[in-house]
Amino acid sequence: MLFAMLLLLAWQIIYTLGTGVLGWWKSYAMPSPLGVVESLGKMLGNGTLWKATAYSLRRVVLGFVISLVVGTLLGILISSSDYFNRNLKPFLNGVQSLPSVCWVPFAILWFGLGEASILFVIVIGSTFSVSLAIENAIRTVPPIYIKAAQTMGAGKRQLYLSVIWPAALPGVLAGLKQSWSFAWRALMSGEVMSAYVGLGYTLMSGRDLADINQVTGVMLVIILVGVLVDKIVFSSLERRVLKKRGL
Amino acid sequence: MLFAMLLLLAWQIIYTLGTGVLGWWKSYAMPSPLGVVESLGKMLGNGTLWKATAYSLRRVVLGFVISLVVGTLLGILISSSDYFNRNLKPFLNGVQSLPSVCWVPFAILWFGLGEASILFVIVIGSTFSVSLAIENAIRTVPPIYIKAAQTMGAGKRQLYLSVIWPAALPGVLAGLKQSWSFAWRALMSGEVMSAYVGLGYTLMSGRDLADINQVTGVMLVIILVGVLVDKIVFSSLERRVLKKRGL
Amino acid sequence: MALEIKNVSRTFEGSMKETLKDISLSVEQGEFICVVGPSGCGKSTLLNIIAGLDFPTDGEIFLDEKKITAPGADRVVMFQEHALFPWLNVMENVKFGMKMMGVPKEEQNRRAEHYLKMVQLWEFREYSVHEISGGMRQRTALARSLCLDGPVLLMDEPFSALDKQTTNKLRADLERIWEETGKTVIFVTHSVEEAVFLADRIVVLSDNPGCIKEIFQVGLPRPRRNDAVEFLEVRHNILSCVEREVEKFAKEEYDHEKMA
Amino acid sequence: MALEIKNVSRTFEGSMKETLKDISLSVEQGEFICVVGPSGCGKSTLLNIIAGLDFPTDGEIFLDEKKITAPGADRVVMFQEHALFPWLNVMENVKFGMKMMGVPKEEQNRRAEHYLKMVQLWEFREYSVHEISGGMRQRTALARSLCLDGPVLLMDEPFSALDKQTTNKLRADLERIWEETGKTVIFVTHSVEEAVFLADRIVVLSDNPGCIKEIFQVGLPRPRRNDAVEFLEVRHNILSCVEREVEKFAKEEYDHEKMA
Amino acid sequence: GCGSGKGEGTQLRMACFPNITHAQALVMKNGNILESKLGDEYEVTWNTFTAGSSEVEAIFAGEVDIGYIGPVPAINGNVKSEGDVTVIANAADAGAVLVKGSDSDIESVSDLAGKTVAIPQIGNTQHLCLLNLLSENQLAPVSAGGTVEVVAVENANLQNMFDQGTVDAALVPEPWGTILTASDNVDLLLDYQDIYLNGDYPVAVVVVRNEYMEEHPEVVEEFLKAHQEVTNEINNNLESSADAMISELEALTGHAYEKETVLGAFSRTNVTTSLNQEALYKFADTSYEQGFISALPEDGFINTALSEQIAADIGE
Ligand SMILES: Nc1ncnc2c1ncn2[C@@H]1O[C@H](COP(=O)(O)OP(=O)(O)OP(=O)(O)O)[C@@H](O)[C@H]1O
Ligand SMILES: Nc1ncnc2c1ncn2[C@@H]1O[C@H](COP(=O)(O)OP(=O)(O)OP(=O)(O)O)[C@@H](O)[C@H]1O
Ligand SMILES: [Mg+2]
Ligand SMILES: [Mg+2]
Repeated sequence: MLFAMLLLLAWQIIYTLGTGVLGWWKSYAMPSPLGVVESLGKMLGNGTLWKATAYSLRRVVLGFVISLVVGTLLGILISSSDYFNRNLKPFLNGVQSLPSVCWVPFAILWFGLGEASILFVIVIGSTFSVSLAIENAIRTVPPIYIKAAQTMGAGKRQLYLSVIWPAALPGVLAGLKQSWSFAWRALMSGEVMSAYVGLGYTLMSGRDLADINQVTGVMLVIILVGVLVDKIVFSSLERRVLKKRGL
Repeated sequence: MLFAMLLLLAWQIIYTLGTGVLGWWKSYAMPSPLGVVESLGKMLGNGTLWKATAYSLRRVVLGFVISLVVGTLLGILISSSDYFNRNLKPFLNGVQSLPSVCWVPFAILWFGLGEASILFVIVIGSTFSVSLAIENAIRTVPPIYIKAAQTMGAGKRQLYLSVIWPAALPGVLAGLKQSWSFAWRALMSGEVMSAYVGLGYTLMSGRDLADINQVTGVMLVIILVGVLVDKIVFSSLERRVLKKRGL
Repeated sequence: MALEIKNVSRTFEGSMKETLKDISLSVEQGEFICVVGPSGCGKSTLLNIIAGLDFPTDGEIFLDEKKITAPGADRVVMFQEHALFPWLNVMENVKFGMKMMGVPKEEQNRRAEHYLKMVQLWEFREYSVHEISGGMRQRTALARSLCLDGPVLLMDEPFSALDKQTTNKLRADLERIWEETGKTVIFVTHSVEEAVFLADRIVVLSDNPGCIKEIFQVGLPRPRRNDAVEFLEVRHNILSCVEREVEKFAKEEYDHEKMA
Repeated sequence: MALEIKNVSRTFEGSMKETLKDISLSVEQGEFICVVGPSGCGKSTLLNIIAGLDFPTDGEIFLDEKKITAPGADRVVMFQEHALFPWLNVMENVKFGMKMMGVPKEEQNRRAEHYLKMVQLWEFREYSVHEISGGMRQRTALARSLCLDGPVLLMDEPFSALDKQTTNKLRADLERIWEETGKTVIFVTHSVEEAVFLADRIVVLSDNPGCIKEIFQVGLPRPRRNDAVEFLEVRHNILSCVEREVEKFAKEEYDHEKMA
Repeated sequence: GCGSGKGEGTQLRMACFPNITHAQALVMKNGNILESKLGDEYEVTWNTFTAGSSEVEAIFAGEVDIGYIGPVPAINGNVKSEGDVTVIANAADAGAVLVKGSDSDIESVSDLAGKTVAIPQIGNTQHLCLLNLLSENQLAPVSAGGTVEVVAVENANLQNMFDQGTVDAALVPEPWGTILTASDNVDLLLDYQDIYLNGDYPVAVVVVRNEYMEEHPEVVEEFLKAHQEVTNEINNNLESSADAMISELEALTGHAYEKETVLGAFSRTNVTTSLNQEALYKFADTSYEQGFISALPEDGFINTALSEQIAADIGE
């Protein structure tokens, strides 16, 4: 909290100095804390912000869940076979580098305009990141754990569920955080594609209207959602996972 | 290689079936291997592709290197203090979720139209990912290593250089792969901002012109670069790092 | 189950020399075999190969006529380095193997309690692995492997981190369990006394390359007492055999040093 | 360096009982102290606190009048679990500490070679940690800690994974080094025989809570022989003291079991 | 911003889109016309943008001095900067058509009830035109309680969507009208002159940063002269101008247009420097009513006096 306050103060000071005394920037080119608050207030007042956030969250959560499932399976596939590991993994890394926006034509072609399209963009934007995270975490599981479980008669499925999964968990969590960010970014591209409600759409219309305060307001909302998700999901999970292991 | 060939074949078959016999798609809506090759050939012939790739690679490498430095320092900062860890880390996760495109106005405002601006977008798009990767890898370093080094008189700096860094390396590498993807994606947004040469720019102009073959061609180049970077840098580094540890 | 080790050799890639060379041994159903030898001679490697976790570069191993190719719950292993799962607590670690083998829940609890009490860790059942001492980890691993109740038990220095008194108790417990269940046990130890106390036969491995130097039949009646004259005599015989082995090894190193 | 342990207690969070309770001990410069006690009684914890890696919840420790608050190279530690760095090979691991302390390169090589030969691992100097056996890891850790040549040496069961013959050799080496350098040594072991062989004084810890039960002055002249009558006598005294301790512990557990 | 550097070389930083509605810019850039007109002591740089928003951001940041831009971003820029951006000339009029899927039963605008109509971007020129068309035909978008579903779709994706039947009609700028109507699945519904004000409305205008205008009126004047001359050139020699545009577009995008497409597009676009100010103000009003902008443009938003003067001097 204190930290956020300090940031805010610094921002106001830079704004005041930069647009006023020093004349570095035009006041309309740089967001001001007050302007952003006003813009947020307006969007909250007429309900757009709630709606946009709710829509975006639903999309990103749904998309991320699909990515988790698909990405995990793919990750397991690559880590289970040396052949796939050598051939498929670098490819995934390449595909992951593609900007989400270049999937848009394909999304429209295959899924038309609408939620399915947006979901596709999210899924394709984060799945491979999930796979890479899973694959890497699996590969760094100390072999002694796997050996131990094997000698206790663990089958392939049990090995994954009871040993590899928990052993890889800390690494997986770290990777999933990044995948979550990828999902958000893909969401933005997806929402711009077919204009409906959504934070990405609000952001882009802010840009189209040259309203830097609205852009910044939406950015803050995205950051806030990110912070909350991190605190509620990732950080708390991580803390629990690491504490148990004495890390 | 064989793998790539098979993919190509599958693609051609789907294309032929989908646009011809089954009539799912119009031939201009779906990229065809032949069309893509033609488009690539044209771009290679007039030199745009080489130039675009060279420019993009230079930008992304430079940006990524800056991200590495800044992100590493930030990552060490967060992992060294509990205060920053609790306050700054979730914030970074939020910022990382922002689409690169929303940094564009700020890039223009602060850095003008040009290489510096593009670099800024790349750096801000991947730095926090680097930090999160570093922070997480550092936090999962087994405490016994740190303890051992401390009892041998390792100072703070030595501890980081000789123990924490090598111990965290496998995790860091996994994270950096994702950061590298972030850098590429940010590059695309940066290049679209102020049109110069570059793969992102070529991609976007292909899109604007509904030239699906050009879009796909550029996508293939991006994937190829990703594959090569993965093979040459990440995978080989990883293999070396993990082999030494018997993983 | 009977175990047939046939001309097993093992050379690691990148290593200049053979770690195991031409090891052959027939172990009968219900036999208690101890393996002793200098540090680094290949005892753990041999155990790993029997467990199916490592493979011989030459030779084969048969378990009741069936060739060993993979690890399995018929050969329970207790590793030299405890190999407990850090994300489970003591009790969960002990129950892990039983879960894998589909032992019913109640039976799991019953056995876990029984063996945790035997290794004197019942009180600590809810501790995390990082919260217990080295010896406690070893005892947890022991409880885990005994719980599994497999027909073959492969143990790699299971008492190395324990004090004499605890060791004595657990050694006796192990002997009792073995007598009651008729398991086949391969037991690696660096204590000749322990070997004489427990083994039907003692295999002395030599180093460089690791091959069987001698196999002693310990004919002493059980329960054995380590202050009985016969005991001391057998111990002495084996000790001197092992000692020569170690000395040879030490001398080699020494020669090296002189030459260097 | 002299070490003054003053009323040290340690209770872990989440643990119901005190692990160490009111430990006080004055160690003179150059003294060789052995700590024995049942598994889990707090030996490693005490060593960690002296090393500055753990902190007492009560009490203080002084090293030459200076309060210990952090780890430092004046107290070299050899951990119970080898704590070698998996990204370095044997030689690099041994040289690591010297590097940290800024020992000149040549001197590093000289000492590393000397101690690696002493622990008979010179041949294996380029092996990775995962390529050497448990006992070899322990010996590498021993070489690493001896290389550092600190005034205080804290050793946690340094020979537990080694066979008797290797142990005997290294024990004698350690004694010689200690005599030559006048280090202060705190040596945790679970072998009373080893303690009697090495120690000036033996501290017997009791369990539950871990406190000092008795301190024995071992008055035997050096070099000691473990078959001398006086040796056996001292050993017997201490053993019976420790035994009572372990039995008490075992009985408690037993009572628990009966009650449960 | 960094201001416009004075000193040995005065800078002129131009902006345009790689888009044929910015015809004058393409021809100018292709022939280095500004450079030769201004001479050596002036340094001319061209920045190309693919979105009006980026161009406005660049103008706000003081990185662009004179820009070709759509009327709506021009209005936004003026409103948001409280008057720091001025429209100084027109560039092109009309240049948009309403198309429909061939299979659809749409015969007139009033048939759009219950259909899905695509526009390139929310709040842009075509969107405003469509809203006007709808209200003239007593229709309204779903978002305003009506029956017409208005969706923003990138032009490049329209062909697909017509094929799939996900959109029924679209109001598209050139050259997309030409490209789409050339395919089997799309037909013309309303031609360019029937969209709005008989085609007398701007689709691209020229804006200047006021600061720059104050510091370098001479440069702005030279530019406007070039702008007028090039406009005349295009109108007089469409064929050769089209070649110049095609080659410039290819240099910028790597994609070569068919000459037919370009000529087709110009048959629906009126390249002219004279601005129907009323149309621009009407756009602003509609934007304001629709809530796309928060205020109306400042006085002095349009200042075409110089441009008109030059047009009179040089002749149209
Ligand atoms: N982090 C911790 N949290 C809770 N309890 C702990 C923690 N670390 C150690 N203990 C407890 O402290 C006690 C003493 O542990 P310690 O490792 O000092 O024993 P030890 O005497 O070295 O035993 P061993 O001979 O088996 O190595 C044990 O009962 C252990 O459970
Ligand atoms: N992965 C490997 N690569 C190369 N050499 C190896 C590898 N694993 C083991 N070795 C070598 O094999 C030999 C035997 O190792 P092993 O662990 O079987 O010894 P051990 O008899 O169990 O010794 P200890 O009593 O010290 O545990 C050692 O010299 C070791 O260096
Ligand atoms: Mg071993
Ligand atoms: Mg201990």
